[in-house]
Amino acid sequence: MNTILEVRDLGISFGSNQVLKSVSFDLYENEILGVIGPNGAGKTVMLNILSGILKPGKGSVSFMGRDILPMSIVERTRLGFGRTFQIPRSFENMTAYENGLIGSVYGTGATERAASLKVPAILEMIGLSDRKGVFAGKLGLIDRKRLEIGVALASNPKLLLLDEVAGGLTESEVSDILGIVRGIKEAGVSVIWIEHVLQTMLEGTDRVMLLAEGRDVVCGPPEAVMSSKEVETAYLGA
Amino acid sequence: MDILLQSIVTGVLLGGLYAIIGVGMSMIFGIMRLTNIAHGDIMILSSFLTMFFMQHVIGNPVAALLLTIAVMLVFGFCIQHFLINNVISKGDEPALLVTFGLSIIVSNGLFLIFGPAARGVPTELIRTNLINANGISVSSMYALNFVVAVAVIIALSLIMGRTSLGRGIRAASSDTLMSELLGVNTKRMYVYAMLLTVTTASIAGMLVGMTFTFYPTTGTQYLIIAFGCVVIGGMGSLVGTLLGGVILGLAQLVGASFLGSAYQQLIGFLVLLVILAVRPQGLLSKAVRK
Amino acid sequence: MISEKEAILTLDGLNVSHGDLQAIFDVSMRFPRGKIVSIIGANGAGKSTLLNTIMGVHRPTSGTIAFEGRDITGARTSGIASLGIAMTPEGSRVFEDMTVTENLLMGAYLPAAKRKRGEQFEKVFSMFPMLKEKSSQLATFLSGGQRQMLAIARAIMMDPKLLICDEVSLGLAPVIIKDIYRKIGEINETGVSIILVEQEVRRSLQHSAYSYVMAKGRIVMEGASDALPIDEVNDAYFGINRFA
Amino acid sequence: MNGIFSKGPAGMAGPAWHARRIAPIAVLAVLVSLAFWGSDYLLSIMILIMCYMAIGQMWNLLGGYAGLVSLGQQSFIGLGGYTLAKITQVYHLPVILAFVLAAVISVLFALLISIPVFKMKGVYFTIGTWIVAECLALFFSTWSFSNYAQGYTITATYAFSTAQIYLVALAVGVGALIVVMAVLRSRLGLALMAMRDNAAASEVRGVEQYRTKLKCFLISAAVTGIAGAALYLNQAFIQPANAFGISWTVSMVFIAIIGGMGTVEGPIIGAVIFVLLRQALYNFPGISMMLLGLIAIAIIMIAPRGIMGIIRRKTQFEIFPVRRHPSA
Repeated sequence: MNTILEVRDLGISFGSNQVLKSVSFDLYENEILGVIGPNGAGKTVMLNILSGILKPGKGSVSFMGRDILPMSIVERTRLGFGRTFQIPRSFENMTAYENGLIGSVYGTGATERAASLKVPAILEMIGLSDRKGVFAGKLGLIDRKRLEIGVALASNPKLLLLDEVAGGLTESEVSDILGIVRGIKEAGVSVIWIEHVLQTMLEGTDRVMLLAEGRDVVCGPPEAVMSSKEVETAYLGA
Repeated sequence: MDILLQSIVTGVLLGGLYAIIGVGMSMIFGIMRLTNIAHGDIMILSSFLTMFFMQHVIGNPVAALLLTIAVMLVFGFCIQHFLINNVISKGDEPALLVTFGLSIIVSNGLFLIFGPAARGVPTELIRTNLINANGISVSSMYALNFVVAVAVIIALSLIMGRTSLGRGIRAASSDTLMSELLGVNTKRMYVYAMLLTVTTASIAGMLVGMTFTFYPTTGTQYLIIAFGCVVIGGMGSLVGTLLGGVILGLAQLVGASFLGSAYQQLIGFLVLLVILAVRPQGLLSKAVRK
Repeated sequence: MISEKEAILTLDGLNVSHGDLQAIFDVSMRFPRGKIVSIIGANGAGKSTLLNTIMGVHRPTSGTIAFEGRDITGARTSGIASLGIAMTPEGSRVFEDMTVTENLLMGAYLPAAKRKRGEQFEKVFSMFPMLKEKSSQLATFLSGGQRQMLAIARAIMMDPKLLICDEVSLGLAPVIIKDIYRKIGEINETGVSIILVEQEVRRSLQHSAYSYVMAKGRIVMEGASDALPIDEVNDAYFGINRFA
Repeated sequence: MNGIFSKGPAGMAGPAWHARRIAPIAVLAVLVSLAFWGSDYLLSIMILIMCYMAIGQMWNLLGGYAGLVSLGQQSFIGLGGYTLAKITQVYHLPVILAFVLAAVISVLFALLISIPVFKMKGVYFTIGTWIVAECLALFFSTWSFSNYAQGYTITATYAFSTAQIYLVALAVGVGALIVVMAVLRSRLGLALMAMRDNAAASEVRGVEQYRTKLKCFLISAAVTGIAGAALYLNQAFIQPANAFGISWTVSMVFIAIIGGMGTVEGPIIGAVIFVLLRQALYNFPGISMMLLGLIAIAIIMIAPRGIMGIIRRKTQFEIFPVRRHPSA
């Protein structure tokens, strides 16, 4: 299996607070890697470093053999990074369709005309084609989460970073999302998926990594990680 | 050489005046993250008030200043309580634009009442020299400006650093929710901060009125100077404001001594632009831009 | 069930929404005077929203909140605090650019607390001797555990009747967590009612007299902490049967 | 012109669609015909409305769409005015050349000052742009090339009738509107919409903040420079203190706020109110400005989206649609 993303000894501090101490892992091509860990373990911070919002204090990240740390957020997006946010950051005063256009036009450099041909298909894939003209701010939580994925997909990502896409959703909604993410993987995209709902991780990922107290504690097949002593300790206390 | 030395001395003293103009703006920015565009006009308003009180109510300048402060406190309370407090949580822009509207209202109001003529607060100090030796002269007024500026800035620093009121204001500014959880009414703290600000603006207004002539529209000119002190010194830092004022005053007068007095203001502004572009967080601030 | 009389804080039929999204559904709770009560729930269960609503940060769409029989629904946060409710929010939120002493003085900001300031300082310093040593240091130089202690001490300075601790153990080493819980126990022994909000099930049950379990904005389980079966709480906590 | 005004929502046909296509042409025809039957007084007011609408649109493009609250747009008014004065008065060249050069000089100057002012964020940018304008005012009053503080009387004005100047102003006003519409309907407009909604998220989606904002800054400089030339063609007299005075930007800000920031229709409404109110209180300039200040504050506090915001909330009414719709 080819490694698409190589993360080594990543660390970051805010003041005296060392949020990430040392995180290393590989992501393989066309793989869904789940990242779990209790609140404050540094999961979202890690995603923010990967997508360029935060600069790490130490460590290296290479994406398809290129060092991406010096790159800006926009450069990484153009290179093939897509991401969603825990609290959806859709453009609330724009319609679902316009949100898709942004992802396509500015994520790939396509013309608006080219994008207008592609976006409807993406809305179809995430199940929003009947709500194309609805303002994102008026969409319910599940639809906004879907839209986030759609906008990220519109930029033709090679790597998709998902931050708690299943949080706050009902079980049937979660299975919808699971279906969408599986479809994304089939289209050849690699995924890093952060989630609190462990059940979702068990079903939706190829491998799971536990992040606790700023370190990668265990990483392996979902069932093995979930039933490990380390997860029990991290979540329920020693 | 004497000309240069004279420029340095006058520049430093002028910087004191600039600092007291800027210190209120610095407070408001440091505490509410608000750039008060009306700051210059509020100051000129108090220049007019002091002049008016001295001419028509009471001749004693200190008494007139106290009356001015009293009026300005009411004014400050109103603008903070009724206007700014209601928009401060809606982002930077609305509050900025409210103070912009306020600036227009105050300057045009002054124009309507007092007309376009140049005015001054009468004083003998401007005509006398404290020191006059070896070709160096120090105007009594400039010396007074500097002394008062230093005194006001020390007093403000003490209030902010040592008193319960100052702690409350600082707390409200650094973490609104936490302060509320501790029982601090943060909106009220903002009002107190504005009251401190208009008090310093009143003092600055009187000094400016004694030192220079002023018009209803002069406020904007002093706003840029105030902004300059604040930016050079680092937004929100009181001692920095004094340093900012001195640097600005020095840049103007030393520059003018080389290029001619016509360029005095232009040089000051250019120095300010360069500093804004290179170190927007201020010279003294330790903050690093992200 | 706790009777109306025993309760220091009563929530009745609370519904809270953020815009179009409802976060709290018909929550009713009673917190007995002088006891430690824990609210357990995963991230996103609605605990923070609930606390913020109690403290007047959010306004409920319906329902009432009463403190010592007095309706405080929709009151201003500083007003609620002045009645005697102290909260240490998630992440300690000490004032970074103030010294430890100044932080504590901020705790004694309200007039009633200001009068008893000397006494409270003694109490706090004897409880947390570390703070006395570091009293003139800026809070920004404290470690995570020390900050949390300072946050609790600052709340004690308010001389509260009710102390709400939101996620005090977050990101701290086990030894320090143990220490903090011991202090909370001591505070409770001086007669202060306490609400502990936690993600960690076992610890919550261990340290409280009564527990509520929240999931997806609702109370899904409640009872005396020693009577709640830990496995069932765990299942409720994860919202579903965890490994099914 | 057609292309810009006629793109209705897809699938829209019938009377409404025709109205949308015909109405702007009809309005434009009436405005042009005004030059032949309007009284000089009416025309002189229309000149002001058109010019102020143009500069209001440009401030709105920055403040309402690009998140660049500038208090320094008077730099370009002054540069435009001085270009006109210099070209016609000193070099005796045709007026049309002055308009072209006004745009070119404004853009070049905007490019130059973008180096320092784009390093400034938020309110620093706001005041920084203002200081630039103040520097220009000071510099022009000490510069022999611009005839120091005396400035120029622009005699070229007297070669034109009021109706002719009106037609120039009309071209500037309508031109500004077309530019804004073209920007908002382009890729750039899409980026602006996203940036305004959520700047951080737009960056993650690939919108380059610096470049997007710079484009707007340059476009607005060009049009404001041209409008400055038109305003001074009408005013016939230029001096540094006036040309680079903050009161130009004061009017732009009021026009945008009162009409509705971030709407295309807003500056039109705002300019009409601004000019009419000022004209009605012509003999009491202080009072009209105070009144405008009060109205602006009231609008920020009560209806932050301005008059157009109120109309939109009630009726969904839109003359100049800039939204995207999927093709059927």
